[in-house]
Amino acid sequence: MNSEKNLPELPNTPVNQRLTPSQLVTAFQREHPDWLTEIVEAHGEVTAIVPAGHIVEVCSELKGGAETKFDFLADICGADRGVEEEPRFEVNYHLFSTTKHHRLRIKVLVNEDDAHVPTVTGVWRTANWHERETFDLFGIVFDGHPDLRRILLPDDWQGHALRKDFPLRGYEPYSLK
Amino acid sequence: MSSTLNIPPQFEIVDRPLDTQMTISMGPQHPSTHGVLRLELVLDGEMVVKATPDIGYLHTGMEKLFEYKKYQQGIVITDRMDYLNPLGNNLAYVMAVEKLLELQIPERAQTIRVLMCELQRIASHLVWLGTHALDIGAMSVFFYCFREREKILNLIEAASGGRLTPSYFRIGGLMMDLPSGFERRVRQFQDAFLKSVDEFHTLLTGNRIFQNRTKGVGVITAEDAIDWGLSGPCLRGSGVDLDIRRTNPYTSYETYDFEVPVEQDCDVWARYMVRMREMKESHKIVAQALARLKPGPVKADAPKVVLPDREAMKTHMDALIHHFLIVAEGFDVPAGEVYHPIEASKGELGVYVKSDGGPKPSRVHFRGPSFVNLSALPHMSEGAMVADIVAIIGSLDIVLGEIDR
Amino acid sequence: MGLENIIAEALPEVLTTRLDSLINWARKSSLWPATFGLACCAIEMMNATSSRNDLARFGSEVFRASPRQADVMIVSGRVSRKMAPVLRRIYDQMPEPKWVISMGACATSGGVFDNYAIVQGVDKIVPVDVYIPGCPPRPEMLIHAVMMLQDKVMKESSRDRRDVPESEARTAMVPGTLPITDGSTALHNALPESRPYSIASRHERRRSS
Amino acid sequence: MDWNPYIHSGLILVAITIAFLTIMLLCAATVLAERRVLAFIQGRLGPNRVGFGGVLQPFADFIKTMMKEDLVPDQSTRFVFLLAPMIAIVTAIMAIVVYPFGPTVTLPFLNWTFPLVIARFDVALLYVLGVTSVGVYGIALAGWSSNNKYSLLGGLRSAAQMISYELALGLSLIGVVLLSGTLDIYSIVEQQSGWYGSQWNIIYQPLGFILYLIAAIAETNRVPFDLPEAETELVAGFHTEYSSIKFLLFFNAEYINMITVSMLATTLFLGGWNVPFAESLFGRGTLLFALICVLGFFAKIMFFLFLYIWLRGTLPRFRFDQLMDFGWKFLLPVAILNIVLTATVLFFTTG
Repeated sequence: MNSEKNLPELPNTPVNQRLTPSQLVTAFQREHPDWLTEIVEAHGEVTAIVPAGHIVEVCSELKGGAETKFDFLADICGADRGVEEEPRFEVNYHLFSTTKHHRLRIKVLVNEDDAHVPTVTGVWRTANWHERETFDLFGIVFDGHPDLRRILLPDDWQGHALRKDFPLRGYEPYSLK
Repeated sequence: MSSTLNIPPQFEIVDRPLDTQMTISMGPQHPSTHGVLRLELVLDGEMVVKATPDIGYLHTGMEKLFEYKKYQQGIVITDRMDYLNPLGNNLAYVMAVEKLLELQIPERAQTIRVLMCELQRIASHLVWLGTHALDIGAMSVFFYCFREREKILNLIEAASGGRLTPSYFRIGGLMMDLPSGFERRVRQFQDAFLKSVDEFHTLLTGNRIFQNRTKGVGVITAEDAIDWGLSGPCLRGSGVDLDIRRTNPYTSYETYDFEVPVEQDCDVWARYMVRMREMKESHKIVAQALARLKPGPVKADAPKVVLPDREAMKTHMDALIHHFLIVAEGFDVPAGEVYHPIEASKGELGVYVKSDGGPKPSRVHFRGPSFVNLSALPHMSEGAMVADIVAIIGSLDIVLGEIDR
Repeated sequence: MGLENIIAEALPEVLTTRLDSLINWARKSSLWPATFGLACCAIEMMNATSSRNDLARFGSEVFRASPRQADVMIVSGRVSRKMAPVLRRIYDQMPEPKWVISMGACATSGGVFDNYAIVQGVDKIVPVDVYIPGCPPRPEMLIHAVMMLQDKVMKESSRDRRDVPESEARTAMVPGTLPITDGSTALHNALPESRPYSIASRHERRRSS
Repeated sequence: MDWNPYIHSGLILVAITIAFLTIMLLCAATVLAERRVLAFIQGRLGPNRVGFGGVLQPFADFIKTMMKEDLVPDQSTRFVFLLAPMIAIVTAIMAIVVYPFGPTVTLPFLNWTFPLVIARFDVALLYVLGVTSVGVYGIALAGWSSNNKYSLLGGLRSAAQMISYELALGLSLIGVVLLSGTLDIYSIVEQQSGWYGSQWNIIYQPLGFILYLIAAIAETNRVPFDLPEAETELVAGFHTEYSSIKFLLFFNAEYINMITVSMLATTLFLGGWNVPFAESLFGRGTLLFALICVLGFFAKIMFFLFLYIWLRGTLPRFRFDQLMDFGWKFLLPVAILNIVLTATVLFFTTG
């Protein structure tokens, strides 16, 4: 968590000379080469791909860092890349800094067989419902989540609705039992 | 006699003398949960020990539906999400797709977008004010708010043809240009509106009972608010000066002169004041947008994406072909993913669109501000009373269509 | 079972059409809706009571929060599968005579949301008297629907309308009574086997054929 | 044979019937007026389709509600569930017998002289307070017996609220009692008849009047003190599970209570049936005078009822603890202060 030590070459800069997210992430990757596997830039947005095991460290480091200061978790959303794809699922964390006003997307790729990601509810409490939603719709399990259960669909629902192999109209038409 | 009946567990009489707690299920059909929100309240007398929101009673499967619709068909679905701020939803979605397509929007279209969005923001806040006041018990404010809102709905209807579900913004511009005489009608509304805001202030702001009901209720500090991911007026009510129209400007908001209202009290009252002031700021922005409306195109110059005018279709063969292709097959969007946040009336409305190169998106996700704001309810309602819960829910300005999607 | 059923049973020959029309007149003149706002249409339903449209003129502005005192249920908006049992429960709680207005395309047929989450038409759950098209219908259309329902009420006769007392009505409890789910179902279905793509739902098969 | 006792009893029966019908009609009128006046405040029209200008609306509501299915939930305590609305309505109606709605009249030709009051007795004020406070049993029992949590909360709120405000209500009336030296409501009204209304107790007891007004609104569970049935919090409060006739009884009891407290306010503070100038214009004891006085009495009641509706259209609702604070920490001390002041002034003026 000692951000001064982590990023010595990035002193506080005036507003107009603020580092862009891509520079920040590049510096971050220099610090922790095994935490970020890839950095993608497209449409003016930066995506950092993080192995599932390191997501909590990366998030808390990015949240605490003096330059990064990603203290606001805007969103977590899952995505299904297709039934045959490997790894099949991705979890996107959209970070935002309320002081520096920059944004970053962190992407975690998980396999279908091992759809487990450590929870970041310890870093941001707002992750609670986002992770529940992702679990509900994709079946990605967030390890260590305090209250992981379905949020949108009924408790006795079968399957995970937003997976690509879940038919749009469900398995059964509705009938009152 | 009662032993033969199948008594639900929550009705069993608890024998423990010290256990004074009672669990009550508030909703999903309840007059003041703003739709079909359900709360599990653990009560100790009138005090709330724990409040657990239970959502999903309006889950519509919208995000799944997006994957089966072409890009331009998705706009219709966004209307039904936050049905108090449909133009904001339209804007967030079309801008995300435009970002993927890297389209340039003409200036007039941008100005009209700002104009309509700010009108819609006022309308959304009016519904919030009416229902919030109704929850607290002031009945007439509700009707006054709806009376004012009706005027905005008429404006939106004049422009788009729909009152509640306009689908006015299209990928690459607008559905069509504003009708003639629109500016005059907006000005008429503008002239009368400030007076009615003052009326609301007279009815509520100066009222001692209203102040007692709202001040010091539902407190969330700035630090907690950021941690819980609150956004929009709820965050600004906690003293955080954050408005995406300022921090990450879109549709040329950076060129408009407006204030971002911030209140330091962190309670229901602060959120109330922020929204009341925001209505006046939106009023200001509408005036500026009106002043800079200049004639010009309202659709981007991208014939493969934007539907051609009726006139061109009848006179140009290629326009007809484009029209046919766009309607029948849609248009391909280059592969990639974007997250586009806008400042909707309730907070940060983010749209995540992922394309795999085809005419249908691979994944569309909406970060509904109400969803996140509501998740902080258990934190805010610690030590509140039953009546406070109602006030807090009202101050969060939730819309279940957006929460459950 | 209302008072008029008791009268009808005790004195079948005394019950004239005049009494019928008096009762029907009373019923049509004060159709109290149950507050059952679901989605977008609920906003237009609220708008129907507001100054411009004023449903109160027909004596129908008394939105009763408790279904025990309501006469007509306005299903305003899409009914999700999670909400459907609740909706049925509220309907059961309403005392006879009761009517249902299905407001909007979603309540009537599922509307644009033809997917896994939405019940394709509220008439699968409760009997519907008046359907309103539109997405969402304008408040005027709701008022028109109320007037149509009034016409329908006027044509009823308590001789035909023998409302059977339903036991559900007495056992179904008013809101505040749904089972508590807090934490009880955590992770019990964490990773169910995902079914193969080829199984189309019955629903889908019907549509394609 | 002396027929007078029989005639007297017969007259009382007639009077009771007339009073009952009047109160029911007044109740219906209040229901309609509430909806119309609220609509007027909110820029709407209100019910106007049923009968001419909507005058038949309350009757339609009445018949419709009577003809609805009468549900008794299986898990309720049946006997108490049925008893509760009866307690509410009976206590509400019982209170009206002691109010004089006109002066003593002498029927021409027959030469019968009788006061326009159903029952006149010494402790009428105590009787009113006693009977109305029994009304809380109806609400509390309804809340408990329904076996519904919202009802229970509503019943509890109601019990606490009624008990707290009963105290302030009673104390706010003591000033008037000290002034007039009697508990007989008829005598209190008689004492207020005089020159152009200058004898009305409101002039000597302005503080008491305001206190009474606030406490009375709380006693009848009206906005801003309508916590027992706070629609946006407790669905329908204590009558959540009630349908059909039983709901109607609760509904009527609320409106009759409103009329009762308006009558009490009128008789104790606004001179009852006394109308300024009426005596000097028409002469005491004539039929015309009596008619004017009765009309004046009802006009004053209407004024209070309008005040109720107006408040409902304007004010938000209190929170429960604020309600209690207001009752115990403001109304009660001020009411005691009012008594002390009145007593002191009386001590020095009357010697």
